[in-house]
Amino acid sequence: MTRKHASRKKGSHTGTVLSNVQAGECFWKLRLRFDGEAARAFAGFTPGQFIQFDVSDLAIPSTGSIPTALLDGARRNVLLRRPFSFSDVTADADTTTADLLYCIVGPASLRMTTLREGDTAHLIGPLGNGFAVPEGKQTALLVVGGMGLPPIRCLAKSLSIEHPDIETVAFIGSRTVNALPLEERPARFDKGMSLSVPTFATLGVPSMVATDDGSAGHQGPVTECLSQWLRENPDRPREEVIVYACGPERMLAAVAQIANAKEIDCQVSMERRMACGIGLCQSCAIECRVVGSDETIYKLCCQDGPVFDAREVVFGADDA
Amino acid sequence: MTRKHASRKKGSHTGTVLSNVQAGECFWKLRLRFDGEAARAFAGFTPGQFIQFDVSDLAIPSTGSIPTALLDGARRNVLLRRPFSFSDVTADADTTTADLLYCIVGPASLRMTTLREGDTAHLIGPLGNGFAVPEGKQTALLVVGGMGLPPIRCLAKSLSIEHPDIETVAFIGSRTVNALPLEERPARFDKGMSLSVPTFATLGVPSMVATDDGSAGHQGPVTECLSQWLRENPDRPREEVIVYACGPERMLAAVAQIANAKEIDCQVSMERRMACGIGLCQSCAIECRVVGSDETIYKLCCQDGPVFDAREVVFGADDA
Amino acid sequence: MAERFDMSVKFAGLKLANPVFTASGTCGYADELADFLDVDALGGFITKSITLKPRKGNPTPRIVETDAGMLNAIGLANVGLERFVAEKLPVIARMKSAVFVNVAGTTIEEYVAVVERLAEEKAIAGFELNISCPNVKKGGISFGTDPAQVEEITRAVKKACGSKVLIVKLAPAVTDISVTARAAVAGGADALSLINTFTAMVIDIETRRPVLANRTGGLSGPAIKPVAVYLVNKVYREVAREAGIPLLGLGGIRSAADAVEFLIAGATAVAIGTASFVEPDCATQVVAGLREYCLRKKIARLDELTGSLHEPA
Amino acid sequence: MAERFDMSVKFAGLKLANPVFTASGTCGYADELADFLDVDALGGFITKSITLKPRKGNPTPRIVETDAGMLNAIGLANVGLERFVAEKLPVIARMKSAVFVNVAGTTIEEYVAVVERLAEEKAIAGFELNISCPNVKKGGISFGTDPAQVEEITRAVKKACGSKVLIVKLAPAVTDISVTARAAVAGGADALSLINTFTAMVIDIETRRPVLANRTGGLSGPAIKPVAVYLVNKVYREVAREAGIPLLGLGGIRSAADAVEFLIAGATAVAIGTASFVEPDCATQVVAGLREYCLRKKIARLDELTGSLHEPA
Ligand SMILES: Cc1cc2nc3c(=O)[nH]c(=O)nc-3n(C[C@H](O)[C@H](O)[C@H](O)COP(=O)(O)OP(=O)(O)OC[C@H]3O[C@@H](n4cnc5c(N)ncnc54)[C@H](O)[C@@H]3O)c2cc1C
Ligand SMILES: Cc1cc2nc3c(=O)[nH]c(=O)nc-3n(C[C@H](O)[C@H](O)[C@H](O)COP(=O)(O)OP(=O)(O)OC[C@H]3O[C@@H](n4cnc5c(N)ncnc54)[C@H](O)[C@@H]3O)c2cc1C
Ligand SMILES: Cc1cc2nc3c(=O)[nH]c(=O)nc-3n(C[C@H](O)[C@H](O)[C@H](O)COP(=O)(O)O)c2cc1C
Ligand SMILES: Cc1cc2nc3c(=O)[nH]c(=O)nc-3n(C[C@H](O)[C@H](O)[C@H](O)COP(=O)(O)O)c2cc1C
Ligand code: FES
Ligand code: FES
Repeated sequence: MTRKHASRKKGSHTGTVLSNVQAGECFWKLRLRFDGEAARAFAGFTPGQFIQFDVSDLAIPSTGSIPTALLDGARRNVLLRRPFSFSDVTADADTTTADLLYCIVGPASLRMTTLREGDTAHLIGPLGNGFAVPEGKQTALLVVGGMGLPPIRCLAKSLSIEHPDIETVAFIGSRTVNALPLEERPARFDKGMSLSVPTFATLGVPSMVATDDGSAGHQGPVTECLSQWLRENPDRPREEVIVYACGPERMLAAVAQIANAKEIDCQVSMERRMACGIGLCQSCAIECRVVGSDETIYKLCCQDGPVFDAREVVFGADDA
Repeated sequence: MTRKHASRKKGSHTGTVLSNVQAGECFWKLRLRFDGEAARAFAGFTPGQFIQFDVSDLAIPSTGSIPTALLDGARRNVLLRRPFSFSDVTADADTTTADLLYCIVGPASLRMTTLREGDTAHLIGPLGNGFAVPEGKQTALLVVGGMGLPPIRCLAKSLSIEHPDIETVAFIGSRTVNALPLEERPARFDKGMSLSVPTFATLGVPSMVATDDGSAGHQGPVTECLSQWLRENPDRPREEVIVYACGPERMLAAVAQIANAKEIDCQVSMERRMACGIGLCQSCAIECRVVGSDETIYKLCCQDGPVFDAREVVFGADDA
Repeated sequence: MAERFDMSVKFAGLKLANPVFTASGTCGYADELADFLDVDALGGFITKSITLKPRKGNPTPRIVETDAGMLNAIGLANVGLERFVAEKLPVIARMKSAVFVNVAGTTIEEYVAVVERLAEEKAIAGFELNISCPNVKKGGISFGTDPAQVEEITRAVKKACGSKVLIVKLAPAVTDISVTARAAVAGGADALSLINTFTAMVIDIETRRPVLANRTGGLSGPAIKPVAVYLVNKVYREVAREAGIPLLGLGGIRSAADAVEFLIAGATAVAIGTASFVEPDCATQVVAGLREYCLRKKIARLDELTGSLHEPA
Repeated sequence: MAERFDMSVKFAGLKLANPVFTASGTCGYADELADFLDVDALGGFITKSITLKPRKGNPTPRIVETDAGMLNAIGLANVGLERFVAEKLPVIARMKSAVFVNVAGTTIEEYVAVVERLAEEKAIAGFELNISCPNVKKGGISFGTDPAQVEEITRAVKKACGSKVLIVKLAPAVTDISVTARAAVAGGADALSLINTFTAMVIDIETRRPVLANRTGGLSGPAIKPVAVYLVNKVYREVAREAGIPLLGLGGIRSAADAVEFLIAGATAVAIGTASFVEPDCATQVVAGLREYCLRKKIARLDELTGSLHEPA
């Protein structure tokens, strides 16, 4: 049923840093250019796929620019690559440009801030299975939790280009408004569905914001907005609707519950700590239901995912 | 007898990178500026003293700029600080400027090449005991082996300023001419003692070069030049002459033998792998003779040295 | 580097194209690395641990990074013997490198059952006995630390494995690894591999919980390399050289230089584990680097290196 | 951070200003760190190992760096008991932190002789028994791995040390560290410190020689931290908690976060070793960081942390 159109061949590639700037209170934006074979590899990047970034050779920024909370952990040596999504991929004739939005949470992301224009980025990708658009969908509901935004932004763009017929709306949730990786922050956030969030509005996608602390939009979990929208739009045939979600596992679980209860298709992008990202180490297990059985099995987030059908995932197994 | 005029108080300091350039085939030159307390601390820097440089937070340069021989070791994480001398220290009213000449031999020195103007350098110093100028000396013979040049260059400058009365000449040895950290390479090297090497000539110090492969100056060990000079200058009262040497331990041993045989004072700057540089770890042991005994004891290169009286050192104990 | 150089080594009677393996649990079952390297260019390939019944493995988080290392507590997740034979063996049969099936279990009978089933399979060159996995609750680690049990299980498995090569993988965290090495040799091991991981723990100081769902995990990666080199040299000098048993050295190898250290210490072959996660083609890079080292140092045959450690000056 | 917070801890009957020590062999005899930190601001200070007779130690190279760690083979270089008493004790007498003399030797009699001589010295709070140094040829490591010997030497020294606190330092490279821990407790240890270094080796592939003149050395630094945390937790759960014996945790600590991990795992106090080489004021930085952690997490007293590890979610 689902048509997962991922690039199949994984590869080790280099990109050139075009820019790397702090783009908001909580996040940075890294823009990469790929040439030659890498450009071709990433031209086929599907929203929801990811890359494994090797940042072990980067410098630690000077103490003054390290958030206090990270000071103690900042000096840890980085050994493993780190998984990241792209929030935007643009393929031209010979080059492909990709944007990576990242939050500073530990030694790897901290080191990434030292990348400068012209530097070389070492990454493996495209990896995993991205979001798929099953036949017959008329409405796509995008649900974002905090740093879950990048792949959803990437999907929104792809939908707007490849499926202009599908009505797409976004629900954007976060602890507080500044924890959202929005490059352009609107002067004010509407309470309801509107074109006030430029990240999505420029793609023609209306959105609704929810924050735990009420600092923007609806105060409360983003799932309340999703439920409300479904209540207010009872006429859409359920089989023509699909929910796409990325964010903290707790949010994904709530989204899945809502979708499952209404028998709406739902794809969630999962996260796990990954050692390899390419199916070698089994570190990224996701507990999944087996159809017609009480048993569960572990699938691999990096290989079977990171995008899963919400019905199969047993949420809450990973508390990281 | 010897007047060791080292700054006694060790400290943790930061410097600002003024420049960092490849200055010759085999070496780089890092210029640092110290302000405030650090400026005062390093204003009292004695030639032969050293610093412990923390480069653990620096990036690994891109693969293309790593010498093939170092590729395998280059990714090793750097934990410990590294000892370096200064080749020049200039103290102004409020700031002190210091030059550090370094060879790329492993992960730490490789990382140092990524320092750029404006970066902060973290170092501990001044450490150890530098060269001392005993009363009554009229002639100073400086002997350099390869990367032993920096402290000897620093000493030559200090002698030229503080002891203009002392006749100073330099003997510069090396495997091959390009292994010498000479910033300005003369068009041609004279065979004998001359002012052809700008590094010393600008200080008014004549010099003589010897290379193992004959690529410059005398072909053969630099100690042959030293011996020859002593033969050709038999009239100097031995107690008015002093030899200062820095270079590979084998060379120092040969220099010491020559000086001891002629009962000429000789100070050698020793090297050991150092974990701390400040007398905590005992890693930097130098086997020393005990006056009036067949016994030997271990002194600490970082604390009792790195400059030792050549008579006390038992050479050849460390083959690193 | 167009110079020709014979990279082959003899390992427990097998002629291997080169002395570089991928390590169990870090390269999948068969051709998972194929996008990144030519699996046939490896000297040896060791499957992830296979158990008699399928194992789901531990809950997540299963890994956490540490300084120059990582902990894993995968818990021997694997498809089990039956599916391994049905799905993976056909792929393995097409591989040119010597394939060793790593076998794990909680009782001797389980080990023997797996080995018996596979002993006649042409596709595989031999077995590696995992008696040292720190991440399973029953059995596992205990086999690997008690010399009597090491000998017993080795003997039982050796009987079952027919003409196939039997490698016994040693646990590093024992008082004297030569004792377990001797026990494995007494039990009939054709080769020894060392080292497996060290049990270790990372605590999240915000939640005061272990980061890994399994509490503890096995430490691997560059952090453990100097200990692994020491242990390989110790077993080589005290057991393997005399017994004529080859060693497969591993633990933190990520470059040809690292591999050479293990060979000099006494290994006949080496395996790449954690490093494949960072550079998936690490193993073939190591093969290339070994060739260059031998040419540069004018070493005629790789086995000259094995155990060639000189004493300090 | 002007908030007041009582950092004191009770350690084997002593009241320490805070739970942060400097580790033996990494902070000299007494005030070597004085240029960089206020030695009196440390909770405890452990001297480098003192032996009955002076020891020159091993030839150089005595150290080599590894990934996130270093090997040392100092060989217990020290001035010997006599000069220690004459030259170092007077300095120690002026220090305010609890000073422990680390004692090493090759026979039980040597240990006892050193302890007897110092047992009445007011300047010192107690002793740390180094029965686990991997870098001396005779004695040393063997004491630390054989439980019977651990008990015997502990008992003999305990008898000699009068009212002073006796810490026994455990070797990590044993099959079951709880066995040696129990032996030390049975012998009368007032506290246990762990871990000492792991024996390891680095080979220079150009010369094919070990880099260290002593062939092997002890691995310390961040590389070993996760193993040390695990071992502290193991000894805490299996031995120390029940016996009411405090643990001094060390191995790779370089930040307050690292120190907190050890406390949660079961340590009552922690020691900074290798990290002092990189940041000479690391120990006082850790004291400050611990205070901030406790304030931020609203922890009333440091001993609440000890052994407070929750099980995984
Ligand atoms: C498929 C995928 C796509 C991702 N895309 C993005 C992205 O576009 N932008 C972005 O900022 N981040 C993204 N992440 C998360 C990113 O990988 C981590 O933030 C990064 O690895 C942190 O590395 P660090 O060294 O900075 O911090 P670490 O010290 O490694 O981690 C800091 C904290 O984050 C948690 N953590 C780390 N990695 C993971 C993980 N994989 N899953 C769950 N928790 C984790 C840990 O609990 C840890 O305490 C993605 C993760 C996955 C699996
Ligand atoms: C007092 C003192 C002053 C120094 N001044 C200078 C200087 O002005 N310029 C300069 O280029 N270098 C100087 N050095 C040497 C410098 O410390 C080393 O080159 C540096 O530590 C190498 O670090 P690395 O990580 O790049 O290489 P590593 O991998 O640490 O070392 C590369 C090789 O060099 C050898 N080596 C490393 N450190 C030492 C040491 N301390 N003694 C002997 N052999 C060693 C080892 O055998 C190793 O194989 C000095 C050393 C000392 C002790
Ligand atoms: C994620 C992971 C999974 C592993 N799984 C196994 C396994 O199933 N069986 C086994 O014998 N060893 C297993 N190992 C241990 C490795 O084979 C190897 O002994 C160890 O990691 C040390 O080598 P390294 O430092 O090169 O990784 C595993 C290691 C890792 C990191
Ligand atoms: C250079 C050096 C010298 C040491 N000397 C001693 C010693 O004399 N006695 C002792 O008991 N431990 C000695 N140790 C071990 C340390 O006290 C400590 O147990 C070990 O280094 C682990 O802690 P760390 O990782 O914080 O360094 C030494 C360690 C180093 C690095
Ligand atoms: S991250 Fe290694 S298998 Fe998924
Ligand atoms: S380098 Fe540590 S004592 Fe000299």
